[in-house]
Amino acid sequence: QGAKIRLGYVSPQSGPLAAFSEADQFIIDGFLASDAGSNFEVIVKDSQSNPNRAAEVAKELIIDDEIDMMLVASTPETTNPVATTCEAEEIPVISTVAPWQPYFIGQQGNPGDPGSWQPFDFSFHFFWGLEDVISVFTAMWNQLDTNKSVGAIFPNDGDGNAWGDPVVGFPPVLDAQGYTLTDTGRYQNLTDDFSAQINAFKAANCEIVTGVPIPPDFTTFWTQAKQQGFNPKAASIGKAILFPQAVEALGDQGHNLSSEVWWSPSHPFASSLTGQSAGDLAAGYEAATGKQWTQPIGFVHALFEMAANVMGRVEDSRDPDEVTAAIAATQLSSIVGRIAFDGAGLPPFATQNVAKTPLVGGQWRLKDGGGYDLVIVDNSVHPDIPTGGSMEEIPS
Amino acid sequence: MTMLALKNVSKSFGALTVTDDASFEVPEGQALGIIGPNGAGKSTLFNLITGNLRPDEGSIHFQERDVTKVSAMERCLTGIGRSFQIPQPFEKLTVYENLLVAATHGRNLSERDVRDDCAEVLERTELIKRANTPAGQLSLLERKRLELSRAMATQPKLLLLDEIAGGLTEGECQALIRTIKDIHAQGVTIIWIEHVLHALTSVVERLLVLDFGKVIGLGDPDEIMASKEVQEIYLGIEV
Amino acid sequence: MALLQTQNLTAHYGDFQALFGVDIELGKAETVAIIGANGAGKTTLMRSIAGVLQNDPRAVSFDNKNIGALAADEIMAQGVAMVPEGRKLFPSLTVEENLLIGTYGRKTDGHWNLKTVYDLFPILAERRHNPGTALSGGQQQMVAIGRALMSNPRVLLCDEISLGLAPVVIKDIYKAIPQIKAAGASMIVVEQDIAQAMAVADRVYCMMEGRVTLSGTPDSLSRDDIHNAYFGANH
Amino acid sequence: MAYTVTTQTPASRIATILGAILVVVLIVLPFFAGRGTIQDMFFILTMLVLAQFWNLLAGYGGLVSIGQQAFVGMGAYALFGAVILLGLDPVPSILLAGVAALVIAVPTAFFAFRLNGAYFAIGTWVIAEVVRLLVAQWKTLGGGTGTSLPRDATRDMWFVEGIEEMLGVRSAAARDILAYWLALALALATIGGIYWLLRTRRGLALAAVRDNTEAAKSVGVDAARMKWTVFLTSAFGTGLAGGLIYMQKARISPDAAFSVTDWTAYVIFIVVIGGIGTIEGPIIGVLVFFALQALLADFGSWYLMTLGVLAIVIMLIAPRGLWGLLSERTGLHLFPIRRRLSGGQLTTSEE
Amino acid sequence: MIWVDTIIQGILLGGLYALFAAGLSLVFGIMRLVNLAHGDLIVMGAYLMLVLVTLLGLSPFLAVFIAMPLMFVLGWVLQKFLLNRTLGDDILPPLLVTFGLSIALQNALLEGFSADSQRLPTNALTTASVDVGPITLGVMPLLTFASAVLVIIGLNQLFYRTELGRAFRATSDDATTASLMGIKPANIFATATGIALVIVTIAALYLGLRANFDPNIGPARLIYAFEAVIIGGLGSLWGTLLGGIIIGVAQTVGAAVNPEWQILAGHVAFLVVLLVRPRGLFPRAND
Ligand SMILES: Nc1ncnc2c1ncn2[C@@H]1O[C@H](COP(=O)(O)OP(=O)(O)OP(=O)(O)O)[C@@H](O)[C@H]1O
Ligand SMILES: Nc1ncnc2c1ncn2[C@@H]1O[C@H](COP(=O)(O)OP(=O)(O)OP(=O)(O)O)[C@@H](O)[C@H]1O
Ligand SMILES: [Mg+2]
Ligand SMILES: [Mg+2]
Repeated sequence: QGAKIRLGYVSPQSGPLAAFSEADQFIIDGFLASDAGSNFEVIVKDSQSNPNRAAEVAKELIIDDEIDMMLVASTPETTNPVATTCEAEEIPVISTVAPWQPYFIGQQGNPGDPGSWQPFDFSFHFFWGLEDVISVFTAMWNQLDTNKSVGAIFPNDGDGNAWGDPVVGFPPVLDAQGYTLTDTGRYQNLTDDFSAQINAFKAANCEIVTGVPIPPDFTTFWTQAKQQGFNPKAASIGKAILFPQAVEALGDQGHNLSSEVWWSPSHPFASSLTGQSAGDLAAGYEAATGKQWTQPIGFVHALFEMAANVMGRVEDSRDPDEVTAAIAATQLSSIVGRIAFDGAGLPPFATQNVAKTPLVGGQWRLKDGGGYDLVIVDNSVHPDIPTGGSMEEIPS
Repeated sequence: MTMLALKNVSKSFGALTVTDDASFEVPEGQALGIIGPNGAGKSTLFNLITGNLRPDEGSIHFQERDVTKVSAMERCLTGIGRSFQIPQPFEKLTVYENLLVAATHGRNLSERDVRDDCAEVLERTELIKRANTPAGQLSLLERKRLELSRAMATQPKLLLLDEIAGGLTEGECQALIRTIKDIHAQGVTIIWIEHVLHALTSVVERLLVLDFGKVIGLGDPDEIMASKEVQEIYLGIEV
Repeated sequence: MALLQTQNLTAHYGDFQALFGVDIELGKAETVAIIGANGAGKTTLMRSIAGVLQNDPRAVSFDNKNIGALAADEIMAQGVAMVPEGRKLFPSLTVEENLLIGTYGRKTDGHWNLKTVYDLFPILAERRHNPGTALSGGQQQMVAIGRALMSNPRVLLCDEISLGLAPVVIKDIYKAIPQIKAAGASMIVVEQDIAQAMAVADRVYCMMEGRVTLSGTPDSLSRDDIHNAYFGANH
Repeated sequence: MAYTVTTQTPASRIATILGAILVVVLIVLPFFAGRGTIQDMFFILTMLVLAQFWNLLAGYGGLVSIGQQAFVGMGAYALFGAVILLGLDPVPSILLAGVAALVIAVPTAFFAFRLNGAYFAIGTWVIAEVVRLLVAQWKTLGGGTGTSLPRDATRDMWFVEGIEEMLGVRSAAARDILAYWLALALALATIGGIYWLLRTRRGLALAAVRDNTEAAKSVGVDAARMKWTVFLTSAFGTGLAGGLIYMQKARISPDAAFSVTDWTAYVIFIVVIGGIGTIEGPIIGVLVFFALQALLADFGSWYLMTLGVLAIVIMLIAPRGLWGLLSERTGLHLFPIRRRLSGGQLTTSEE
Repeated sequence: MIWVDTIIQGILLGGLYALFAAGLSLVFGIMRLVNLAHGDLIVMGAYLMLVLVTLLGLSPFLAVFIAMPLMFVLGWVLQKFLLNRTLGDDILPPLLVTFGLSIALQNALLEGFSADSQRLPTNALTTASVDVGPITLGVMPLLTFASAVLVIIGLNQLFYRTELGRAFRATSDDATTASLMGIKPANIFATATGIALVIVTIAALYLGLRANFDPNIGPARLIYAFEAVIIGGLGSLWGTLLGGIIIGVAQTVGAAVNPEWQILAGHVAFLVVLLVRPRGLFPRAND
């Protein structure tokens, strides 16, 4: 076939989530320049960080641009509307950079009723899940000497509701591991005051804080916590401190904050597309843009590795059913680790649509000349990923 | 029957008392004239009667029913029609549509039912040629005529006219007088505020004099005009 | 040569034409009265002169300069102050502040200042810290006149300063006019109270329906002339 | 000779014929147009409905609301609730969406009618925020996360199978066509309904109240009831549109469904660009808005910047909108409402 | 004790909201202008200071003094050449124009600074606290509150003690009559917006020091600011402070009950106040 294979790609290039998409252009350029990439045409659409818009552009890609497959990345606010649209349109879609629970459960009609949950026919997702982040976080906390009292700030959004979910979220696991959890309830994003939470954490004598706030909210929380004399030994936070700029915004107060690490230059994986190592890819990005590497780089790259790999295994890229079958049969060693929809580490309902990638824990360390480095401090679940140090307490 | 009765009505704007303990009655079918210097509170009295303003004290009775708390809209429906001293046309509507609003809503009828009535009113007030002109484009005199026409279109039992004769030529004035006499002859009760005294006195049967919100005279027009008080305050304009 | 003059002045409110080619003149140290029925266009004329309404740039001249194109504040700065119809005090300002604001656009060392205005209307000194709107109508009118005087205008436009006031109060206010004249201002006085107007004016214009229908000195106009011009009867 | 009243003009007669042809073309559009066109048309039609109702509210009723997203969101959530929790079919649930919007419109009006002008505008905005925050606590419908329509419900939707067979298309396309036809019906009913309203004596009363409220009351117009009628009607219609829009999107979240930008700000933009206080204005406005989006949306923030600047420029140079500009120049009205009296003494010299 | 703490934290938060609202209150009070871009202007002020801080290596507390005159000029120009043309009885033109301004500004910032969240450089002061009995209060929130009070006092002095303030009030009462006093309403309005943007700069300082900002956070703050202004009553600056405090306290008390109700409680407080007093707590006599 002479015509190129058409990929649609939706990501939040503008709006509050834009930091996730900073490396998009770099990666797509690299993909198209690669051998496999030369068979593809990539049509990129901006969700403007708006779920409405994400669904709209997904439809445009399917209907006007007649794409063969959809790729989508970054937060349930982007992946879910796009995946739902593709599912309805019967177009294969691969998504990433959203924990699988908010992705999977968030697309169910009634998230509160597991009995009603159904697998998807055309939607596939690779990333880690809450169970991974919980085990990484607890492993990090276990390195410290604490009273095992945890305070949680979970917002009322896709991630927060999943993390705080009494069934699939943090509460049952922490309970099982002997932690006591103080969860005051789901606050709205862009809240200006966290005194209520801080008071509750102080009252419960929490030495650990966790949560998945958006960056401005975490800054507000953390600054107020310091102001009001609340000094936990560990703060393991998802989402808010993913990006170095967000940590730098905390001034000196970001030292030893910990976070989940999905990808880093020291991950011992290589690209199936270019053969580059993780370190090479990150270095290439830093050289090309002058910016510090960020975690989504690896996953967005892996998304295009997936596309190349899947399409390499199909006869007719325009046949959604064949493409879907090829995705389901993927066995790929990618720059983020192995991707296979074999149900490893997943509950039965999710095995069909989700593949898990490794997760480790890291801490932000203040560099001498200013700025922060992300140091991997826990690899208990994935020992193949090297650590750069061990967990330290936050200086109070 | 008493068409309208005011009992001890007072109204102030801040420190300024504009209507001061006014009481009077208008029997059905009568034409009453109101005179008084500028700012005496004549127009305010109309606003109180029509419900565009609420009195601070006292009560207003229409056809022996207390309407003090009744809204302007409902008072119109029960039969009070008015013209505004400063013409208040619906500027974007045509002259005919201005009347149509009044006739359909004021009488609660369909457009079809009132079409000929509206046209007839326009004929009587000599606005018919301007029927399809937006009211915003009318001259002042035409606006005043529109005020009268629109009030007539609601077919009121009590018609309140606020200075509609100012600035007319003698001929126009006579025509206006004829029109008002006509309406009066049909049994409509009329209250007319006017500075053009000869026009007023040729129609009304009684005259009320207002000064500083107070009723200072009420009775036969000739007697009132001859009274010393009225000579003093009102005809102060005499050179 | 006239100090202030209008030539073929027209004015519109949207589609509605309120003035049709009005010509009036005001000489130095002269007082002119403008009379006419409600809606004749007197206020519109004042507003056009004061620059509140836009007009033909050449329609108004003051001191031999065209001021028709100037904005109200610029005209005021040239020395034309207005006492607007309905007094229009600033409710958020006290009596004294209302007076002081009169000098905003024109600060001069003329006869009029806070002290001389209080001398003219002593009652205002007593009420100086009250909000302007808490005064009686006559007192409010005094504030409005005082406010206009504060800038020591060369021309003072007074729009119906007797409106809605009791005869005794009107008398009080009109008592101030000779003093204002004596301090050097020329005046245009709009009045419906013909007797008052005639008493203070050097010349009278009578308006009807947006046009000047009659003009002359008070002595030269008969009662009938005025009546006709005023009410428009017997054309 | 007796008097007669007409509203038709030669231009409007031509417009009626062209309009009828256009309607027929729109109805049969799915038989020959691609899915892209159908979806674009769905977007245009639903935005048009929202714009017409906001125009009814602000342009005719003088009620400048910036809280219409409350009704879009409420309608949408009612539809999802009816489908997911009650197991109803999505198509009839659209009616429930309208009813739900109506239900919250009543207390909203009680509150907001105490306020005027800018206070009214901000009051409605805050109320919409409150509704959004409350809905975000509705855990069974996904809370702040949002939720999707169950696939079974959308696949087995009324009429879908029929359309599949009739047009020989896949189910996804059939759903689009169904949504399009519903949107077309809603848009036609909206425009027809508003036009009808304006041609009744209530429409006259609306115009009168807008011109001069005090005078309108004095000739017997019930201004308060007009306000209620307009507010409730537009809430109902906005709710229907909200239900329909989210039936087609099949996915909802509070932030999306109660977005002040998407459902009110853009709608205001459409109405004002096109020309407020006319039926034609929103039609022109929505076409301009769509064209802009189609041309510029790929430029991300530049698109939105352009939109912002355009809003400013249009407001300054043509405050009555594009249609206002056009009809001022040409006197053209596609939906004439002016009643012209003729006959009688007018026959001799029609002015 | 927790309740006392909750209420005090709410009052301090109210100071921040009052600071957000003070400029809006000025503009809304003087010319009834509903400025939907106010929140974005605050964000822009924060970026301006960020640029100054990065380029000149200044402390934010110094940068604010350089930013103020720049913002004043911006406000003056904006009002004189754009917003003045939208004033009138109809509230739609200002709504649409400031909405256009809001999205244009947001996206221009996005183009210029990307969506990364930023923060003004912090120092020890940011997290410093003082103990008042059993309650620990942040120095920064106290400073914010104090600034809000100072801004309100300053504005009141300006309004009631200066000729300019008289002109503000007069123009606000009746622009036409004010022009008869030699006042140029267009310039008075421009000056008012200039001053409003000076206050916006102060608000931006605390916004930028307190937490992260990015080009999109303006509108979320705008609604609180409007609420504070309306609760307080049109034109009442102390009312605006009180309005901010009411919303702040409602939020912290709501959050203490359950964080789910935090923001809702602020809005509900607003609605309740308006239900009882549709013109706010301290309305002007003549509106
Ligand atoms: N809404 C209002 N607010 C404050 N004052 C008012 C109001 N309406 C009228 N007034 C004042 O009340 C007084 C009486 O006004 P009104 O219009 O009733 O007088 P009038 O007798 O009709 O005078 P005219 O002959 O000039 O029409 C005037 O001083 C006027 O300024
Ligand atoms: N703002 C306005 N908009 C529309 N028409 C107006 C406006 N102001 C005045 N008019 C009209 O212009 C005409 C002249 O009014 P103007 O106020 O100049 O009269 P006047 O002689 O001062 O009357 P009065 O004695 O009542 O003060 C009137 O018909 C009036 O209705
Ligand atoms: Mg009157
Ligand atoms: Mg006048």
